[in-house]
Order: sequence, then structure tokens, then C-alpha cells
Amino acid sequence: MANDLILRVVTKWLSPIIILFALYVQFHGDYSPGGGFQAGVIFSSAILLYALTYGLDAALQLIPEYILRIGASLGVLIYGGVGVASMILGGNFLNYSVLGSTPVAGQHLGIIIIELGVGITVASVMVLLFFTFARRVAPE
Amino acid sequence: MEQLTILLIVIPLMVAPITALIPSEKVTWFLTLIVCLISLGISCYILYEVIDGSHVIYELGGWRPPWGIEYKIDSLNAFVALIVSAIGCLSCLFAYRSVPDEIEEKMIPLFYAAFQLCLLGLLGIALTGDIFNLFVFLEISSLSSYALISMGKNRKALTAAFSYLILGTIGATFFLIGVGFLFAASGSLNTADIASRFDSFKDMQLVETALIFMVLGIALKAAIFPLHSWLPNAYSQAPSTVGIFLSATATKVSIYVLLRILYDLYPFDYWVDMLLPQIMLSLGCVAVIYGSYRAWQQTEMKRLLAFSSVAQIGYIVIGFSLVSQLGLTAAILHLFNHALIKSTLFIGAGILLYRANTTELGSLRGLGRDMPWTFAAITLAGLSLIGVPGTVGFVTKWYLLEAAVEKGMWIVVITIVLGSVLAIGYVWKIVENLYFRSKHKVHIQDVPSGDSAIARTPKTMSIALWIGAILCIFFGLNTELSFEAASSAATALLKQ
Amino acid sequence: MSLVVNLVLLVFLLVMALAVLKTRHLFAMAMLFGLYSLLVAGLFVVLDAPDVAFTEAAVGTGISTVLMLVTLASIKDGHELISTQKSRTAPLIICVLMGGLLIYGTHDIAELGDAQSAPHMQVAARYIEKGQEETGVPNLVTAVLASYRGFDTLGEVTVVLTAGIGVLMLLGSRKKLRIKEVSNGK
Amino acid sequence: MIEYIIGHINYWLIVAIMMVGLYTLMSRSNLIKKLAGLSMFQTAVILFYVSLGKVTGGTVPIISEKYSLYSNPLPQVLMLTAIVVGVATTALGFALVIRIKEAYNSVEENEISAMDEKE
Repeated sequence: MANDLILRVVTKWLSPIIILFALYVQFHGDYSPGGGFQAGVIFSSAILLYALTYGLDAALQLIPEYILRIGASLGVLIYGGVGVASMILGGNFLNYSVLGSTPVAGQHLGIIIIELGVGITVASVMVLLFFTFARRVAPE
Repeated sequence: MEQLTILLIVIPLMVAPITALIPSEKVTWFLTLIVCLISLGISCYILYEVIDGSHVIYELGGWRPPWGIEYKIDSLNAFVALIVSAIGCLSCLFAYRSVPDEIEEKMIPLFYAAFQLCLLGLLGIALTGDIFNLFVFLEISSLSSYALISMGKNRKALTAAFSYLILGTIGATFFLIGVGFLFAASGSLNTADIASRFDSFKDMQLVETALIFMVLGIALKAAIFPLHSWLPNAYSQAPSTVGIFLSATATKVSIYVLLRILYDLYPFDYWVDMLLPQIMLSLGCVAVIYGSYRAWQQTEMKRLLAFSSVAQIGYIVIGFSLVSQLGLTAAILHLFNHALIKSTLFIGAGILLYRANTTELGSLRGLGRDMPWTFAAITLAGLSLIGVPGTVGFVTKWYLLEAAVEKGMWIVVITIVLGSVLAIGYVWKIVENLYFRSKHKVHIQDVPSGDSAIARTPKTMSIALWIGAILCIFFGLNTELSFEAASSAATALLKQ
Repeated sequence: MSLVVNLVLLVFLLVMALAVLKTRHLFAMAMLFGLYSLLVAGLFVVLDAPDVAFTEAAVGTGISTVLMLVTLASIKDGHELISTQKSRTAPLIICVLMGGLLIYGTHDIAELGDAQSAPHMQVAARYIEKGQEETGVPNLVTAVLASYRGFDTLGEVTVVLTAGIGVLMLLGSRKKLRIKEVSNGK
Repeated sequence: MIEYIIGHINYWLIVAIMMVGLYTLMSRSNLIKKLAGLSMFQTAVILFYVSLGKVTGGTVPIISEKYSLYSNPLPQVLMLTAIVVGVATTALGFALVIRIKEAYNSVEENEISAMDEKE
């Protein structure tokens, strides 16, 4: 597929738009359907599309595997970290109310950060899954 | 104090992702050991706090139940958490030399991360008071155990993991259906909330079906006969460390969930009316005989031990189906005792595998004479499995017999005795092959030459083995400690 | 009206499930499976659950189907063998029993869309009433997901991480190991 | 009678889909097909939950001044988690299938268990 001109051009145009949409879904999830999980999957589909058109090696150059591994762990750590932070500030685990000046501001802040954590982990793991699987298909 | 309970979950949760990134086997092992030790310390402390019948309540996110998720920890929760983290420590100690031997070097950090996640999942199940949250943690522990089991050396490990994945997921999905039905009837997911409002919806067929599906799903996870088919392969093909950890904890935690559903979520007389105790009692009896008989037939040590687990789960099922304080105490006590015995025996099998590179009883002949200390510890644990006085196995069997006599269930008494006789049979099979049969070839030479480490049992393994064996005797002679915990847990369950 | 749409979609879904069961061509099955997920996503929209629909469309139709195709590509085997040995009576009996039990159970379930049923009256009522006020987020699904039941979501993210670690453990090594040989050669 | 059917037919159809999923899983020997069946079974359960949350005349649970009746957000939240769990299980299952294929050169359960028996 890597030689198909139309695919290559379309992918080049489409990938950034998909990523932009993923970011919209990520940060607008409080007001409209969506959130970290959906955004993560959409983001990963942009990388998938790139990998399918330009080949696995090109995609790996774009996002090396170690970054994905770090991302997968980082998301969980961000999420857990928010919980620990709220414990340190005197609330229960994951009680975001203590994070801001008012409980509602704290809640809102906490929700945005943990959604980001969800998004990072999901996007990294989904791309990682695809790369790991796809490597097994490599022609022998 | 309250903040301490949640650390039991938070610590493995935060350490596991870090562990996955560290490319050093020593460091990751050390982190895992630390996590297990801290969990052990915390769960000991919590058990100490709640053993008098009080409980600790922790509201996650600061939301009051039933709107948020709460932890309501009584002595049963703490006791199960203690079992999980104690066995975690033992298997981690064993893992130090065994894992580098069995797992590809590159995979070791991931292996330990998965191990911690499994520990996290089991602890989460043990602590939560919310049925959907329980499902989530059930899946964390299951997914990590599928991955861990598939790391076995033989290709059979893959098929074992696959069939465990299929059956485990069916079990979890059945549980999810049950939760959904109960939610449709009650509108809540909090155990205490459902239990307190139970009378307002108890006549609904939804509630009845919910119980059947939840029990079926968890019975599949707990490998209660006849839903045990995944267990022998999964535990015998898994890497030694995983076998030790899972055989002693995974099914126990599932049985704990069953106890919670039957005694906590649903009122007591509800399921007694459904003839559930009678059904479970007969299944338990069949499990004891069948499991022991199949164990006796096996020629491979780990498989033998796995089938013996099926029988031992039968004893636990008998215990709580007797529906009495004594029976329940015996069941909970056996959760602990069996975890101890089985992990010791699996450590023994792991050492034999490490030294002789096989666990086929036929090729282990006479090896016990070369390794008298290991052999002695295995024998001690074997005696516990039979239930010889002075060992932990005796304690539970004694209480179980007493509970059965109290209820006048002579069939159960006969089953327990018969099960013990069969246990003598299969334990003797191990002892005979290890010690009394003459060697038909020299084993130590079987292993790659020049590897002097293999010729001696690593110290960490021996220490783990002997800790297990000594605890088997310690809790057999000194029964107050474990009995008090189990009896307090049983009281907590019956009080609801 | 929405009930009719709902029913039509459900019937389509049933047909699609039967097609997945019947087809012997595994690549076709993957496509049918993708369609099945897409229909489910459509149903979620009808049931007023856009967040779930979004996820199902992205995961079921996207990731799951892609992974299934990649798996098929890597095992290079596109056909299912006609098995003769495997008994089909026992599974059928179990499925019918399960179905019967479920239908027995749903006898006294509240009708679809009944606003007075227990799930709406109990816990959820407060989320709708106070959710925005307490969390500052108008999307109640996000509010419940991230705050009220935030611990579940933490578990969910951990499940994703576990799956990633598990797959890396299984497929991570670049060289294809023949497990059999390894165990014999040692 | 008619009302009873209209109120329940949705659930009956979902039960039928669950049955097809479970049957696919249990009766077929091909491992990939088993996983597809498993996934269908789980999806049907998810559908059941989401149906519980539907309110006639209600709207999407995003607070807005224009509406007063909303569908129930709780089942939707639970099912977001369940979908994720489902895909995680499926991914792990596929990884196992690839490894099984490499080790046994087959993805048919019958053949694999026959090979296991022989050892």
C-alpha cells in the first residue's frame, strides 16, 4: 500500500485533522460527549492510519516504542498522582475538591487532569498494541 | 488510620507502572518485594484494628455511599487481604532465582509489573464494598493472571491461558449480568445499600436470577466443581512463581466474593429457601472425592497439586454450605490454611523443577535423598494437606467435622474422612517417589554443565519453603491467632 | 418512534450475530463483526448514550476489528475448518438454559424507558439533580465517570495498562520463539 | 398482553443476541471465532445495561436549560468501563492466538487438544 499516491496524500491531510479532533474530544469532554478514553482511541487511529499507509518503520520513527511505553505508564501515574495529591492536601483518595480554591473548581481541575491521564494511557497502549501485533505480520 | 487502608491499593498501583519501565531484573524484583512487604504490614495492622468486630470505612473521592464507592473493611476483608499479601511475599522471595531461570530476561520487568497488578487486583477485590468496582478489580487480576500463566515454558501454557481467558471472561460476564439484574431491581451498586433496602424488592424474579448468575460466574472463577476444568492446566503450566501465587490466592479471593454475596448482599434465609446450601454441599462433597481421586491418578507433581486444590476448594464449599458459625469459621480458616499449605507445596515443586528441570514424579525418583531439607519441608506440608494432628490441615478438618456432626450430616463426615484417606494416597505418592524409590539415573547431571548454581538450591528458595513449612506447623500448634481472626470474620458475616 | 428504530436495529444485530456464527470465511467474519459493532453504536445513540456510542464505534469498529484483521494476517489462515468432532448439543442446551433463565428474570423488569423504575429513582437521581452543581461539569457521564465513580475509571485505566503489558509479554520479543524447542533444548 | 410484549421485547432480543454470542463461543473450534463470540456476548450485556438507563422522552445526560428530563448516566458510565475491559480481554486473546499459532501451527481447538494429548 505504501506506493499508492492517493492514499499517501490523503493520509497526510487526514492525520493532523484526526489528531486535532482527538484533542477537541479530549478537552471538550466536559461539555459534549467524549473524554479521555474516546480521545485516546481517536488519536491512536491517526497513528494507525499513518502506519498502514507509510509502513510500520516510518510510524516507529514518528513515535518510537519507548515513548509509547513511557506514555502507557505515565497516564496511570498522572491519574494516581492526582489521587495522592488530594490525599496530601487532606482529602480522601481522588477527592478533587481539595485541589482548587473552591470545591467545584477543584473538581473541575481534577477531572481535566485525570481525563488527560486516561487519554495518554489509552492512546499509548492502543498504538503499542497495534505495533506489537503488526510486527508479527512482517513478511518473511 | 483511614488513609492507611487505601495505601494498600495505591502503592501497587503507583509502583507497577514504574516497574514496567525499569530495565533491571534486580531492581524490579526488589520493588515487588517492597510492595508485598508493605501490603503485608498494612493488612496486618488493619486486621489488628478490626478484629474486635469494628470496621473501617473509607469513602473514595470523598463521596458518600451509595453515590460514591466506599470501602467498608471488617475482619473478613482484612483477613483475605492478609492472605493475599502474605502469599505475595512468599512467592516474591521464591521468584528471586526462579524468574530469571524461567522468564526471558527482557520480559522480567513486565513480568513483575504484571505480578504487582495481579496483587493489586486481588487486594482491590478483597477490600471493596461496591459490586461494580469488584468487577473492575476482578478483571485487573484476571487479565494479569492470563498473561502471567502464558509465560510458562511449555507451549501447553498458552492453551491453558487461553482456555482460562475464555472461561474466566464468561465467569466475569455472568457476574456482570447478575450485577445488572440486581441494579435493575435496586438501582444501587453499593453492597450495604442493597442489603439495607433488600426487603423492598426481594420478591422480584430479577433478584433471584441475579443471585444465580453471580454465583455461577464466581463459582467459575473459584473453580468449584464442576466448573473447575481450567484450573489444573492453568496452575500446572504456569511459571513456578505464578503457580505459587495464584494457586494460593486467586481461587480464595473468588470464594471470599461468594461469601460476601451469600452472607452480606443477600439475606441469609433468601438463599437457604432456594436450596442453595444443599446443592453446594453436595457439589462440595463430590469435589472432595473427585479432586482427591484425580490427584491420586496424576503422575506429575504440579498437576497433582492442582487437582488437590479442586478437592480443597470442596472442603471450603462444604464449610460455608453447612450454614453455621462453626462451619463458616472452618471455611474461612481453611482459606488461610490451604493458601499456606498449597503455596509451600508449590514452592517445593518449584525447587524440584529448578534443580531437576522436571516435575514428573517418575523422573524425580530418589531426589529427596539428595536434598533432604527440601524433602523434609515438602513432607511437612504434605502432612498438613492430609490433616495430621499438629498441622494446620488438622485444625480445619477438625472444625469441619465438628460442624458436620453438630448438624448431623454423616455423609459429610464420611466424605471428609474418605477425602483424607485419598490425600494420604496422593501425598504418599510424592514421598515414595522422592525418597523411597531408588534413582534410575543421576539427575543433577541432566542440567546444562558448568552451571553450578543449579546444583544447589538457592537460599531464597529454601527460605521461602521453610517459612511456609514452619508456618504450617506454627499455626497448627498455635491455633488461637488464626482461629480468632477467622471466627471474628465469621461473626461479622453472620451478623448482617 | 425510537422504539421502532430500536427494534429494527436489534433485529439487524441479531441477523449480524447469526452471520458471524455461520460464515466460514474469517476475513468476512471480521468485516461482519465490525458491522455488528457499528450497529451497536447506532443503538447506543438511539438509547441516548452518545458517550458509549462514541466509544463503541471507536473501539469495536476500530481497534477490535483492526486487531482481528492483523491477527488473521499474521496467522495466514483465512478459513475455519468444518469440525465434526465437536459436539454442538451441549452448548445449545447451555445457551437455551441461560436464555430461559434470563427471560424468566426479565419478567418483572421495568419496561424500556420507564422513568419511575428503580435505576432512575435511586442513586442516579442525585447525579442528575446535583451533578453539575457539585462537579462543575455539565456532561453528567463525565461527572460520574471521573468524579463520583472515579475509582472505577482508575481501575479501567489500569486494565488498559495491564492489557498493554500482557500483550508486550506475549508478543514483545522480536524473534519468534518456538516454545517447544526451548523447553526441550534446556 | 400487547403492552407486556412491547415493554419486554427489547430485552428478549438482547437475550437472543447473548445466546448467539455464547453459542458461537462454545460450539466453534476456531479460536478467533471463539473470541468474536465472546466479544458479541459481552457487547449484548453492555446493550442490556444501556437499555436500563433509557428514559422515554428523555434526552442525552448533558445538562442544558432546554431540557428537564435526562436519561440515566450511571449505566452509561459503567458500560464505558465494561467496553474497555472487553477490548483489553480481546486484545490479550488475539495475542495468545498468535502465539498458539506459532507454537502449534493451528488455530483449531480440536487439533490443538489432539496435539496436547499425544505428548
